[in-house]
Amino acid sequence: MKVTVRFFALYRERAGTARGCFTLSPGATLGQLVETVRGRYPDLAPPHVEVVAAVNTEYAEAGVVLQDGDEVALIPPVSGGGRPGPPAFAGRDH
Amino acid sequence: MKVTVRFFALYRERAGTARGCFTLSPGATLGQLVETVRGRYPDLAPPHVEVVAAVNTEYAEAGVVLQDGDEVALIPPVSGGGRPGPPAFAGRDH
Amino acid sequence: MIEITRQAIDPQPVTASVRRDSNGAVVTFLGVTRRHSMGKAVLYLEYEAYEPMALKELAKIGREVGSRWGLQDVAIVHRVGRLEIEDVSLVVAVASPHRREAFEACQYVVDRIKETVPIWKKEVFEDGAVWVGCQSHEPSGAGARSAEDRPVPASQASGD
Amino acid sequence: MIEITRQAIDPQPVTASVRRDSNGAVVTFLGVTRRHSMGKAVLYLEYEAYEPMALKELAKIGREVGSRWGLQDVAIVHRVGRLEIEDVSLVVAVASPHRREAFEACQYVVDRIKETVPIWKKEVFEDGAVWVGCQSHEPSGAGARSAEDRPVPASQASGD
Repeated sequence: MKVTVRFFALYRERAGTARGCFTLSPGATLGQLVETVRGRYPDLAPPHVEVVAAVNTEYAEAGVVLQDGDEVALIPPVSGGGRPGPPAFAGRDH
Repeated sequence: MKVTVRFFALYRERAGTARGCFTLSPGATLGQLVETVRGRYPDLAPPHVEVVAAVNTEYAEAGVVLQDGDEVALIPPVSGGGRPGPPAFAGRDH
Repeated sequence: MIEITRQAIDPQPVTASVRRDSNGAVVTFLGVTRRHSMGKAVLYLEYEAYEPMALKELAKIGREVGSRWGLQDVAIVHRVGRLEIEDVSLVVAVASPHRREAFEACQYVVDRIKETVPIWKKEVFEDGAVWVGCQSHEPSGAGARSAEDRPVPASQASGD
Repeated sequence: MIEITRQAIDPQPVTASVRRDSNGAVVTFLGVTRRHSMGKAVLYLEYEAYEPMALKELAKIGREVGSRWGLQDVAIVHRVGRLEIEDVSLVVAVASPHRREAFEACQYVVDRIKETVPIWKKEVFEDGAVWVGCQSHEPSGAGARSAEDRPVPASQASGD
């Protein structure tokens, strides 16, 4: 199966491209794809830095299984340290 | 000596006038003037309500000695209970 | 820019007056006349000011912002006279290099205006009118002291 | 109104979009490009967005305001592309019946945009350019982990 990978901002400049196409085995996870991408673009981020990703415009965890045709975006830091958290409050019922 | 008293908003309506002229003995205080005004306009404010006043456009305490020609404004409640307080913080030096 | 006006307020120049190339954040507050107050339909409002004193008190608030946050870029325009529903009664704009101070200082200015500035509001209803904050028609008696003539923000229905 | 645009933003219609006769308070935030960042003169900025995702994340923030404060009147417009000094990069307007909620919610929206929305900013100087928040040129070594690639708000110089 094939997925599209999109690079933005710092990652786009470091990868030297705005998008790439990757062929994966069925059942491959987002984490596996990100490792593959980092292998192809070793300068993308320092080894200890987690690369945050979105699948089809939603933030996703490394364990998510990808589907053929998915669009994966690598999200350089926007703020605050790693993956964006949930809202900083408990929702009310109204 | 003579002072002008200005009435605003609720006090203006209760007094039925926007300003009045009062003749005082030399050395009279703001507090004495306010009592005189309240005597002339008994409906101005309930007996237990303090009437806040300004002298020449500055909030003033009852003990302030008035001068001939002063403009005294009676200030109906603006907010929060009685005389406005100082800023709710300690100023910094910068 | 610190003004009291009888004309409709255009917020744009108020905001523009605090912009500078060192300010990355501009926070603007509009106080707007609401259709309902105390559960009743408001016909219109009358704002009244002791204008020379109100201008002095507004300037003091600007200086308080300077001493607390070191910010100079504060603009305040308050409208007086008759206001219709949805008219803007108050515009406060504060600019600062960083956003937190702009939010804090703008909120401080609005709170402080309602504490110290001699501007009063009368809400006019079908069946009467009331100076907001002056519950002069409440019965006297036990506990009345704290309610009767108790000061309440002048602009309670417009952005409290 | 939730938009990402390449055009100059006029704040007035953004603010106007949240006004209703039940809202007594309208708070509007402008994020503006500052002349200096990190002690150096900025020539211009480039904002880049992952636009469909950014729009979804902005809409989520609007829903968060609904669940936290019960407010529906939130407008967000973010500009992308090349911005000059003093250009407005972000406008957030929030309206509510009372002022405290409008201030709180507006500040929340701005904070949250800088946490979750995939929009990035490049500051261009005489001697180079930097994606704000990505200190990728800092030396590695002890303590570098916390600094290198450390995420920082995308709009740090415009209203952080």
